[in-house]
Amino acid sequence: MSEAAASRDLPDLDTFREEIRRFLEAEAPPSLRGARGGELDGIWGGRKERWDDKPDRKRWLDVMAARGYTAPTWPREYGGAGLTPAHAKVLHQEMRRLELPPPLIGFGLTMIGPTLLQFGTEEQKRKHLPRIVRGEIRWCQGYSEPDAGSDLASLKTRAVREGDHFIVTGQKVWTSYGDQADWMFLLVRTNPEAKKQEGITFLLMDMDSPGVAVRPIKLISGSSPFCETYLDRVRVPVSNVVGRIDGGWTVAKALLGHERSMIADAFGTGGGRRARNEAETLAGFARRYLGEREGRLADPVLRDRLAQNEMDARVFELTLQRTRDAARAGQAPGPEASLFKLYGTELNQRRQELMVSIAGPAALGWEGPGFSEEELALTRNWLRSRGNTIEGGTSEIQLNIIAKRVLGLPD
Amino acid sequence: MSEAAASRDLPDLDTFREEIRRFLEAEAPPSLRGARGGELDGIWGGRKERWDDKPDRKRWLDVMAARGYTAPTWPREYGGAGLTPAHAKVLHQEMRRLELPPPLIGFGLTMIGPTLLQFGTEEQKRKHLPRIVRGEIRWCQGYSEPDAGSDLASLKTRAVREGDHFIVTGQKVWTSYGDQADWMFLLVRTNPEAKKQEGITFLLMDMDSPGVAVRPIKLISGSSPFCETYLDRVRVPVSNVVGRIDGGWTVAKALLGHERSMIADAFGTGGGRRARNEAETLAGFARRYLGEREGRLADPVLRDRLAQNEMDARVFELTLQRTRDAARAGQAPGPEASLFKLYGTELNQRRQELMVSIAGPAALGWEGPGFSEEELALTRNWLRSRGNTIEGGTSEIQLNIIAKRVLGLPD
Amino acid sequence: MQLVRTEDQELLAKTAADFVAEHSPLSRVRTLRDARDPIGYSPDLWRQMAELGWVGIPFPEELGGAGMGLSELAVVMEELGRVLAPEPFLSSVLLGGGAVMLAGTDEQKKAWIPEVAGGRTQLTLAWQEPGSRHHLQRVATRAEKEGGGYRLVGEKIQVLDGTSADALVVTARVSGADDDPAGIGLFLVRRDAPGLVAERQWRVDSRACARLELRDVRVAEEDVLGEPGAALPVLEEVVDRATVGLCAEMLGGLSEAFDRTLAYLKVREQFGVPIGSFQALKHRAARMFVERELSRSAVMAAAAAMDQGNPEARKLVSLAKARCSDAFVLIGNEAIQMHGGIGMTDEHDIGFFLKRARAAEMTFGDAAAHRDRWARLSGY
Amino acid sequence: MQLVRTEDQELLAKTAADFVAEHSPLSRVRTLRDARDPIGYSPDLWRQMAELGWVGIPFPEELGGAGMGLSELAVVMEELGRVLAPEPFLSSVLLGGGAVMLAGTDEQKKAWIPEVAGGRTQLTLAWQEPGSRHHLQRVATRAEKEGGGYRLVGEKIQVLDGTSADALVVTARVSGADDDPAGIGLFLVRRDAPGLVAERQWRVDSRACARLELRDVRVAEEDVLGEPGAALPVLEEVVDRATVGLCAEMLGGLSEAFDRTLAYLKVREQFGVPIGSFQALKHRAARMFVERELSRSAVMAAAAAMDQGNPEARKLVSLAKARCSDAFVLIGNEAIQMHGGIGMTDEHDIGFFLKRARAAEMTFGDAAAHRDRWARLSGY
Repeated sequence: MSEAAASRDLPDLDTFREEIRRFLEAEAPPSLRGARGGELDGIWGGRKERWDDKPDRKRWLDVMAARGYTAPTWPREYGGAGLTPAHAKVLHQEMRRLELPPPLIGFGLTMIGPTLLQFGTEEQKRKHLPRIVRGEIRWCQGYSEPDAGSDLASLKTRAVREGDHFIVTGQKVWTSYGDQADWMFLLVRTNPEAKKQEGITFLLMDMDSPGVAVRPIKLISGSSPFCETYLDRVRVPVSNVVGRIDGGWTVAKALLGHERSMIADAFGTGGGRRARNEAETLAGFARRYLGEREGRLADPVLRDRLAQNEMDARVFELTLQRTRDAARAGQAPGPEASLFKLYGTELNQRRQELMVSIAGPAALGWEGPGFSEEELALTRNWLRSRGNTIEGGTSEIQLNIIAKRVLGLPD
Repeated sequence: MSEAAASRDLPDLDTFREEIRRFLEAEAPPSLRGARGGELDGIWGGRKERWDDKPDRKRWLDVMAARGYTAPTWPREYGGAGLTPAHAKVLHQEMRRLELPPPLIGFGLTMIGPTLLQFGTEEQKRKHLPRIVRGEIRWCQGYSEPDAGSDLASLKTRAVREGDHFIVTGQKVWTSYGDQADWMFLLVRTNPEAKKQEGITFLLMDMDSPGVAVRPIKLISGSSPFCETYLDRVRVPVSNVVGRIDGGWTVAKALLGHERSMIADAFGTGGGRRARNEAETLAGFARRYLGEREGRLADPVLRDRLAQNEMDARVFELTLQRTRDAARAGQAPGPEASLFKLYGTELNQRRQELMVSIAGPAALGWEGPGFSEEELALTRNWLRSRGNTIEGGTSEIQLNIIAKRVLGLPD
Repeated sequence: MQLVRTEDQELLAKTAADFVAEHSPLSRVRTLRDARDPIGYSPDLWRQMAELGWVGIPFPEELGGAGMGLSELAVVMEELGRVLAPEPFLSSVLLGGGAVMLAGTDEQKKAWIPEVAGGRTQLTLAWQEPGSRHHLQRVATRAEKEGGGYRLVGEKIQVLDGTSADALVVTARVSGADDDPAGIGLFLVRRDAPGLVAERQWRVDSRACARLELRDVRVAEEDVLGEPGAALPVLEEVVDRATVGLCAEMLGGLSEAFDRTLAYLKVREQFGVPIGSFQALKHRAARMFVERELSRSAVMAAAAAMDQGNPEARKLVSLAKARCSDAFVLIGNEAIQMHGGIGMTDEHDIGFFLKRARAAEMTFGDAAAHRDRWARLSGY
Repeated sequence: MQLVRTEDQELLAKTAADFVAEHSPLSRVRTLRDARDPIGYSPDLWRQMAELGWVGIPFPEELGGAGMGLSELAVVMEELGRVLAPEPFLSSVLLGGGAVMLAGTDEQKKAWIPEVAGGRTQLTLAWQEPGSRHHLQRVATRAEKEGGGYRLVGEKIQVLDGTSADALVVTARVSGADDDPAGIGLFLVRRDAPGLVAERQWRVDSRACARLELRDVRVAEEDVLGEPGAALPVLEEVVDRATVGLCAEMLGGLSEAFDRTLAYLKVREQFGVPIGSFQALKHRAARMFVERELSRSAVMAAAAAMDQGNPEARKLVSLAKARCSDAFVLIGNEAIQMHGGIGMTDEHDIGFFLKRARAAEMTFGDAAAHRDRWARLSGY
């Protein structure tokens, strides 16, 4: 069903809003209202999810999935709700009004789902998309490899064809929630003779396949959702290839586009608003450690840095808003996603460093005693923030992209 | 005469010190004692010098030149004093004791002289060195060209041989004191077919030759000692080639070595000490514009920047001292000239910017009224300092050199 | 608050860009400077700008203006800022005209604004004094009551377009110590007032300024603006509005300096390749691009907030001024560095941008001053 | 002041480097951390270091030391700092031992120093309290006179090697408000003193620290160090000397982090070439090199000045601490960034340097605190 067809079936926006309102009032578990719905609290679903102690979340997922509202704009035949963007916006507004968390989050919805809609076979779409919508399968991403890093296309994981299967051997790294996921979408090298980007294939792989081993990665800041995934002669049906064999780079790049807009989003509305809310508490934080003098924060040099940081956060938020406003007005967006990735991550690093400077020796804790929970989190957050300018495309890569694609500087 | 031979003729250091002391007491014009002897006050000599209103300077030059003390370590047969470095140091110490200015300064002594001693023919040495020692000829350097910049070897000035002469046509830029100089040493392209560095020849040229035109360059900070030099079919005898025809790059590089050590020197003892003396007055300067509060400089943020700047200057000075101490102890010098050029120039820029920040709107003057002489100088010095990281090898070039030669990073 | 230009604003920008391209090359600044032009701008171009309606943009229609906002004025001033155009928008429209609009009586407005909006009369504001830095309340000039009017004694410096203005709004103190927030008044002084000596000042950016001596200058009752003694809040509002205009000019200037440098990076060759292919320069260029984009957001937000009376407006003005100051100086410095030796010569135009960057930075408070104001306004 | 190592110092550096290479890999830090080792260092290595004479370096020969200076100790601590070696030079030799040397009577020195210099007894200094930051005079712990001795009540935090020390020099206040420069005393508290509770603290850099509770801890007359109430100048001197040692450690750490990163830049390939061939990284590496060189000069000068009683010594200590703090954090950050993802893993060693950089920065005052002290000492 085309979007136009879907929209013909839909009530007008005001009527739709009324319906949604009634539906949510009736079906949304009251215990979830007012929740903030950040990543840690998110409902990820999947085979490994244990719902025992959270029946309300399960019910919330189920009632929303039944109407396709976990993937509101996906076509109805694949389990989505077939909403227009305008209708989907109404849905989100009404959920936000009740402060309801998303009924489902994860890479299925944000990354592999849109990719399958664009590149998947009919069979792949019918098999995977409804299970994503219902939260039955949780996905992870198998792109990065230990020796590849910023040079993604230099990946080495090999897939050798044997009849109807590929035999996959290699190692993936930085697999977020690899230990929680049921399926992985991954890039493998199917033609080692071809030029770097040309011998790569995009595969879907069940994590329960024999030969898959997952090991969580500890970071300098402590435990993390990242994993290493070892693949030892894993058999993957050829029917699990998305796009063309040896043509995976096109699919991979499109998916990276989804990922970038997701990151930009994270540093976008959410990130911007978060930055602002935190800014409102940062002065309070500083006051506790530095005290006041003549009604002002006592340390004028740190005060200057604090103002700088708050102002950087505010102008960043304004720039995100400007991009959205321009897009809404149908104008070409000025600043690029690379700008947001670059500036947002560095801003967060400067903020963490500032907080460490403010807390002074109290920012040195790793575990109790003698440090408050907040202080211990401060240390970990500061260390964790060092990764922001590496993951999801290093700052160096973002600068390269801006220089080349935005400014047109020569190679 | 070899240095060893020279040193055999010389009295021991204590006796020599006595002699010098007596000589200086007797011959150094009392009016010059206590002078600071900076570049602007320097005695440059040359055919265009007008001595009328400064007979003492002329006498000081003459008595020193007569003994070869203007070029103390040069061999006696070329007009120098043939002193060992140890004896030369005694001479300088005694001059410093009476706060006497150098009897002569200029590119003859520091650049072309040492180069001729290394590469010149016997005829060239006999012709040019004594005239340098006596301050009769003032030299300038013709290296830079408008299109060359950091890529010195891409110079385009052509020299075509016609019998015993080269016919030189082209343009030189950034010729310091080109309008004051009598002779120029310059690089010309004699073989346009050869690889970039291989077709270059090092020439000596009389600035009075027909076809030479000099035009002073105005900078963003106002007038400057720099000139553009236009060369229109200037005839230069082939006997004025230093080193091999087409082999000038070797000579040029050696001379650049002399230049770098001169710049390092400028940012060295002199620069370091100057930085320190200025630091002692910087707080006073700041106090005038910002005032005091509770016995301290009133603006704590600028106070922090001021301390940072003073501390940067001090640690720079200590690093210069460490290099000298290591050299004296016969150890390999750690930091390189490039480090001093890079850091010294940026330090000066930060200092100028700080002074502008301190003076605020008072730093905006170009000419009176309403601005003090000091304020007007501040504006000009700030603007002039922007050139520090460009002239004598840009900061980018220094960073390249450090990365390649010191750190061994690959191309 | 929408951070996107309306179609009308886009049209205005286009008109301004076309006008600038046709009539106002950057070389005008050099010509006026080298001629030591006493007024430092082109009355002919000013008249044309008035005819285009730009001079009247922020004034109400009933007073001869266009009834538009700072957002529209910012669009025009950005384009003019690209070529460092010296016409007196800042001084006459925003400072002098702004003071009359915000502090004047209906009679005063009727007497002055239509003339100002039409570009026929030129005003300015004289607030800065030796040592006052960016502190608006530091006023040593005294105003003594005399009959229905006042007698002014003092010195003002760096008064924008102070030698060409037909009348000057002068801050002077009717009571209190030199640093007292209370006690400040605004007084309209006509150019031919006895006792007023205006002397042209020559600044690094060659923007026309004047030093004023006020030697017992008499101000008649009808030329007193607002309540003498209570002018500081109005003065702050006037300067905040002017700051938005200045930021728009700065945005234009830093954008132009960046564009010219970017173009140079693409054509200038060293070691056989364009210098823009060197990664270190690429990364620095990308950082400048980021600063330009952030500056643009800040300027648009400040203008919109002022137009809408947003309670956060003053903070956003400080945000814009701090950001544009730092970005303009950064880009001004990098522009020269990346141009290399030629960038240091007076013959090349790129140096004009750094000079203007510094002058603009020091006008209405530098970045540090506005960070401090942000902190105060945020309660810390 | 000569800023060049003597031959003896070079020899000492060589010996220390060889020892480190043989006995003290960086992995020791990890092993001790993962084992949650209660004392956090190797008593066996400490004994060997004492036998090599390093522990006694700054103590007089007549008290069992080597009669050398901070310059020599700095040479050794720099080499140990390269591998973040956790042995208690800072706590026992410079802080605890330093306090006894500078404040103690001849009897006290004779009783303690030979044991400390021989590595058989371990001291430390307990000065930091919750909220005291880097302010030495902020002491809330009270010392009440009781007979010839004192009774101590209070809390101390981040006491270096505080759970393994045989005795702790504790700062406590005999009079005055919590922030008063006067009224501070130094008291030797033995580990087994009733009322002393020492609890191991776990810091980000895994350097062993303790939180102390002093619940009516009695200090006998012979364990009072110096004149109670007048300790601040001595305390400052002790901490300044320790700061030089810490800076030497930091110099070692930042040098090692730089060297490892430089090596990685040469071998790690991306896009078919070593990443060290990218100009942007080259330039940043060159900047790190400059910072390392400047840091080295500052540390050598501070040590020499302290050894010679140079009147500028305190300023030079602040210079070194500010410089090393900024340089170590810069290099620690860049080291991780240039290592990329692998640098963020706990499995890779490079992260240890950034953790130590922060911990060292926050010990004895960060860069901003020392800039402020430089300004005060310079009279502004």
